[in-house]
Amino acid sequence: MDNAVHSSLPLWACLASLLAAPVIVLFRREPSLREGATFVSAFVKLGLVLAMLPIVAGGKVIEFTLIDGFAGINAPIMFRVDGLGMLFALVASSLWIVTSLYSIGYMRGLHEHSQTRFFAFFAISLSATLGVAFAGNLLTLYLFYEMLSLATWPLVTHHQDKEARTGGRTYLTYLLGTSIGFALPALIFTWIKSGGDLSFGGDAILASAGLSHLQGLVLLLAFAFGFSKAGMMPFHSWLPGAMVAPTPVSALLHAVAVVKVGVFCILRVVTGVFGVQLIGPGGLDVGIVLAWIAAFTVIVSSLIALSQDNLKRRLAFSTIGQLSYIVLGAALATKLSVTGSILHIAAHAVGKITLFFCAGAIFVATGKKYISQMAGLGRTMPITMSAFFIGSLGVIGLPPTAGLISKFHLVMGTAEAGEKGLLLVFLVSTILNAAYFLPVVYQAFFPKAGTVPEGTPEKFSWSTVREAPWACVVPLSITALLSIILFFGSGFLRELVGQFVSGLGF
Amino acid sequence: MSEQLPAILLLSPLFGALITGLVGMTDHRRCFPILATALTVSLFCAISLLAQVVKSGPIDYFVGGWDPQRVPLGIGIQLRIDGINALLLVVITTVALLTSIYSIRRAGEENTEKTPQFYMLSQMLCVGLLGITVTADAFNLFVLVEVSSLTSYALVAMGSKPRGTMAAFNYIIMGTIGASFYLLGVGYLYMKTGMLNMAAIHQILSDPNVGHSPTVYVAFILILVGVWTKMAFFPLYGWLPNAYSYCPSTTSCLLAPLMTKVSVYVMIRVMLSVFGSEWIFQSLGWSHTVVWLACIAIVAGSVLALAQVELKKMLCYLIVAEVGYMVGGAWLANHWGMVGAIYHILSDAFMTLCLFIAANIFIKNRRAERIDQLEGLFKKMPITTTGFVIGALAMIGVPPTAGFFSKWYLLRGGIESGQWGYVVALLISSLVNAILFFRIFEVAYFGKNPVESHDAHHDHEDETQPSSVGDSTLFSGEGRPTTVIPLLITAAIIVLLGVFNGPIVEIIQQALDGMPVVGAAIR
Amino acid sequence: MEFIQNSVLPHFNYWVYVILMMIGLYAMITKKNLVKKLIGMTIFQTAIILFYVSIGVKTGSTIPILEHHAEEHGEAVTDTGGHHEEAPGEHESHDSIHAVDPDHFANPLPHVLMLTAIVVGVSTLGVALAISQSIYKDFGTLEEHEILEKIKQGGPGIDV
Amino acid sequence: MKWLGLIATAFTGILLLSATPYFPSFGDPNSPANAGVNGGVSVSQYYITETYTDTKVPNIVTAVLADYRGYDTMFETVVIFAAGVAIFAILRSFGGTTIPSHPTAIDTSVEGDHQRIIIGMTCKLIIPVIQLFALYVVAHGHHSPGGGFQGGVILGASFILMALAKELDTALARFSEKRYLALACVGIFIYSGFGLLCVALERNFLDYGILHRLMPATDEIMARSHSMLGVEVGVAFTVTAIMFAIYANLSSKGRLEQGF
Amino acid sequence: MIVSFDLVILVFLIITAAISLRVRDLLSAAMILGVYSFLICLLWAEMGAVDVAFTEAAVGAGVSTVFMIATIYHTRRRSSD
Repeated sequence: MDNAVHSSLPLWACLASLLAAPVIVLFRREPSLREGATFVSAFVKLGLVLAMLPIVAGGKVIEFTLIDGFAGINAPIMFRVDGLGMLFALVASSLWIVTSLYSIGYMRGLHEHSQTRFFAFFAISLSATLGVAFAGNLLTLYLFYEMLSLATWPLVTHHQDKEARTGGRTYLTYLLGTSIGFALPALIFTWIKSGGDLSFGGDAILASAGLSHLQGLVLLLAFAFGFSKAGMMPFHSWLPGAMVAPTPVSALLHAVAVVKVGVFCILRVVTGVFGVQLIGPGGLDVGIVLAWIAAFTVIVSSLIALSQDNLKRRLAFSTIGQLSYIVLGAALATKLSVTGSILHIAAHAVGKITLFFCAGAIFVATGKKYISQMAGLGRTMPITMSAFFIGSLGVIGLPPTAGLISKFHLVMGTAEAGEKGLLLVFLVSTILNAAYFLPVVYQAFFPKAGTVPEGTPEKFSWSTVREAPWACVVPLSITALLSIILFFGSGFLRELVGQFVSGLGF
Repeated sequence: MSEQLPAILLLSPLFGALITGLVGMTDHRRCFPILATALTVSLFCAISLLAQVVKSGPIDYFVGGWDPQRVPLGIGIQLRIDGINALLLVVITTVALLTSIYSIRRAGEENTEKTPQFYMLSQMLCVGLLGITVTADAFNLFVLVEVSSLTSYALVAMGSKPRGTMAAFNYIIMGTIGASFYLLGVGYLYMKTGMLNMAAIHQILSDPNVGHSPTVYVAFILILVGVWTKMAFFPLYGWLPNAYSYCPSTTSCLLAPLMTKVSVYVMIRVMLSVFGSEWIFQSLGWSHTVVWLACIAIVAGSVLALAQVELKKMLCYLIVAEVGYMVGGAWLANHWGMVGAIYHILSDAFMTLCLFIAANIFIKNRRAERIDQLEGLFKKMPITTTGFVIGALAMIGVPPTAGFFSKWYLLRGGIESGQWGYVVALLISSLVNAILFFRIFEVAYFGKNPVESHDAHHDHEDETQPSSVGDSTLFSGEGRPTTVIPLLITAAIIVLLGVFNGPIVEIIQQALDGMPVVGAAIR
Repeated sequence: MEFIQNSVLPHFNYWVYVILMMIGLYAMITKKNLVKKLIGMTIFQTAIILFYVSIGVKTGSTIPILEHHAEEHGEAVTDTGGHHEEAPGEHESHDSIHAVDPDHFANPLPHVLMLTAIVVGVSTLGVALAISQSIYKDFGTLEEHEILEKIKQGGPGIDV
Repeated sequence: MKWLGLIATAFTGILLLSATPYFPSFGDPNSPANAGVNGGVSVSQYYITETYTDTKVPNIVTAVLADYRGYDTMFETVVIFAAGVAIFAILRSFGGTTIPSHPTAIDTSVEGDHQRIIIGMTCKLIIPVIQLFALYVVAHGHHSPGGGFQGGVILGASFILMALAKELDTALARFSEKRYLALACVGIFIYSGFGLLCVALERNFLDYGILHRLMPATDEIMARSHSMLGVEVGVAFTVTAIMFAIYANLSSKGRLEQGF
Repeated sequence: MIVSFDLVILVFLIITAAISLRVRDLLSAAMILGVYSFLICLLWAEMGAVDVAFTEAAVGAGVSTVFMIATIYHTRRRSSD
């Protein structure tokens, strides 16, 4: 490839947090140093990612082969940074900093146990995430995907009680089960069909493999369900189950790492394995099936979210729906819809992390978990609830947040594909999104009489404000702001994504 | 001297055993240095043989100098080392060496008065296994199988557990039946071909007049059943779980990784160099049946493992399932299935070793024989559990461990030959393994009865103070360095073998070029 | 009748070996007494040896020892010592070898193999007997069903 | 179990019998095993015709056993050795309860003593003859049936007879545990030592021919013959020792005192 | 090779094998096994396998019978089947 730059930067970016893990363990007696290590590695990581940004933005890709020895598989462990990976890495590494800050506040605020383990595995998870983002072939992708599943298990089961145990079980059963049961055979089938080529560079792997319609369909679905971190129904229930984890973990799962890795993998499959031509009506026309499954997920999960009283569960189901937007966009395989999908990774990440931070902050400050208890909360926690409002706007897709940009692209892409039914799905789901978020905000600021819990002040005044610790509030403010900034500064992101999308050969 | 390496490879542990017998009788402390020296010499020989094979192709060694330039082939006994068995030699010697490190003090504790005998037997076991691997003579293979079997019967029966002795008796009966069937099969072949040398038999069998005789078919069945008994293939596995779980821990570390694997290698050797894959897959055409048997073995082994409450028993049933992997892979009748089976022999040896060492450390240090007694191990023995986790992940098939890649090749073979049942069985077993091991992880991580609600313990451990797992206590629950170090080395090997599986697979493929796996004719 | 004439009679040794082997195998599998199992094992192994030896039989042949043959040619075989008439000795023996008719001697190879098998058999028997003694020490019986019963009950020293 | 055994046995039997009609006829000199396939090389014919040229040993079985397939035989000896070590490992018990050194169970009666005397005297006469015969069998294995195994077993049997006729202790006094274990090791040492000497002289393992350099006044062929005798002696050592070891352990439950 | 001799021994072999497995007294069983070994040794000698016959006579009929009796002496003489 002529536009490839060889550099070991991706490796170091990936290792930055992995190497931090032993340091974190080493400083287990010195919480400040330990968290210092977390921060240092987080900034180093972001710095390394940013260092790669100009190269990638300049239309080049960075390649680095770590191990070239898998003769039988003919697929080295290699990194390849392109626009898609870059965007994802950028999102993940920048949000990690915020999340670290937040988790320090959260963990200290609640005097959680085993914080060392928590931070160590957090760092390892981030490494795995970046590994996925930078994966240069399907094998590397799979490898880091599995690593992420395993590294997040101790986080999900952090509380080590019965509930955590059940949640952890569901978590691993779904993730490992589907990845071994579906993704691995699909991977091997791809490998055989393509004659031993698994790399993402150049043409899509299966572009000229001569698949039949049925084979293509089965393979695509195997990948889509195999990478069940994307939360497609019917393999979604690990996500609400994993809500037992501490809130920073939920934030990590929902915004930074896990679910995004899932949809990222599906995007990779669509663009890199099949190629958009093959997915679309011009090729095997298999994308539409996936699109409808995603659409189904969107509607159903939104309806379920509407009925949830536990805030975190409501957010979880919202995530499932939002992820399916991304899958849907990818499956439609038009230029605009793929762009929208990729942008939605960033937009949803920023929005959803804000919402989770808010939920966590509310829990830290008041111990409240249920929406019905939150009436009038705007009076005591105005910053948090404002951020919550902005986050909701982002997820619904209203201005002035990044969510609008991505959703706009998605809708336009759907229109481009001429799928009127799916347009309807977008319309309905957006209404549903608004329906499950906005009442929360409305209740918080304008509670109906009689619903306000005792102890809530009658009127807002600064003296009654009892926000969560600053380490919680600052991050959520940052992310809320980020959501707005991304709206106004979306040009850069679009450029980055555009670079990538234009290389797909629409 | 380098052309004498095959002989030295075998003689070194043999002399080690003899010297142990003479010297060690008076002073038990001298046994281990002798053993370690003998095995190191062997390991060195194995590695240089591997290097030679990679560089310049298979090595033929004619014992007694009866080489074909002087006399017809098959007059003397031939040793043949190609890439596959060179790799296996390295694995056998490495495993034996690691186990010997593990046994430094354990052997003395478990058989106080009989330490020299233990070391003698384990060295003779190595002689047997190495000999089985290198020989190219069908009858010589039987003799060496008996060397390894007799020593392993004794190693199993040495323990103090009554059930172990009973298991050893069953092992003897089954082992004798297996070996006798093999011997009978060789007799049938000899009757039809007049030869005992594998290559010579192969040459004669390629003549359809001889090759299609019912006698040869029966010979093949006999050999196959014999070897299957030795490797504990599904319906014939009955002896294995008790024998391996009630024997002394050092024995189980030595036998579990090696015996079944070498038997699988014998099957592959017989298939490829005696009968030839063409004969087996094209004129016999049983590959479907055997692969289905293997599927049953895999599923049955996994399900039985799921039903166990004892850790070692569970691992034993996993061995049964793993044997199914390898038999199935070898019978997929294509190149990749065979590569996968052979690569799995190598990786499974280390995986099993890793798990057995870890399990034995658990049993020794925490008296935890049952799975539910493993609670809280992550805290108490972090290093040992790390080793265990790596072995378990390899067993599940998580990248980048060796277990993932062997499964990968096997799956490729299965998909290419269209044996979907095998593919499904493999995936089911991976999932069952995942359930099995995460059940253990959970117990080890949470404890048996986790706290009811997670509000209860928010204050029970304040991290601002030094955590309860301080430096002084962190490793206090660990086993001795002599037991933990081999475990960690094994774990490292598992990962390295996975990451650098390329060169190894290359060697296997190179060796298979000499005796290509010809697929079934009609599909 | 024809069947017997064509299939059984020319191979009667093989039929008998199969019968003996099956007797042994049946005993190994079904007998409850451990020593009986071992007796079955011995019979099983000797049956295989019988089979091998049968392969090597040639009608009208003699035992595979060349002694008398060498003497015919005037070369005393016992004369192996330090005499150093190498060239003529070599020549002599060469002559004698060319006169050796392979059909005149039984096939020696199965004999060699079976020597090994007999030795292996007795070794296995010894170890098996030792194990049965040690079982008797632990369980006080050699009957398999009683042992299994005791294991199930978990008597003293027997962990279940 | 019974039915399972019956089915398994019947199945195996039918399988084996089904191939029987295709066997070469019993005693057929032209069967593949005896004469090779389609006039190709036959190993056994080679042995019959060429043994004398190659090794100057008239007993073909001995020559094949100790030279052509000497590698097999070495491991066969290792099997025996392993059995001996195995039985030691399984059965041998040290210390524990000491039993009164005089037999009480069998013969305290006068009649028993008489029998003892008769048996004892007979054995006294017969054992030297047996041992002499055993040595003859070992030494004369080149020319007549016999060799290391047979001689070793007979020699071992003579010690067993001694133990049977008198007491185990009597035999052990002549052939103590240390001695027989050492002898077993030495036996294999001799065998593999011959092999290793060949390696040291830059020939393949067990290629005895080269040993003529070490043996005065022999050529390669005679060196083979002599070395075969050497390894047979080694085999005899091991077999003698182990046969007695097995008996000694079995007859005294591993206590090595006061067997029957 | 004398076929009639052969046949007679073979028949006796089967009989002795069956008896030694039927007899409930293990000591008798071991003795009959010795007879069996001796018969088979005769058979081999008659087949021309003198070395094998010699070994079987020494090992099978001799030593292994003694081993077996030594074990039976120290365990139980009666067998349930």
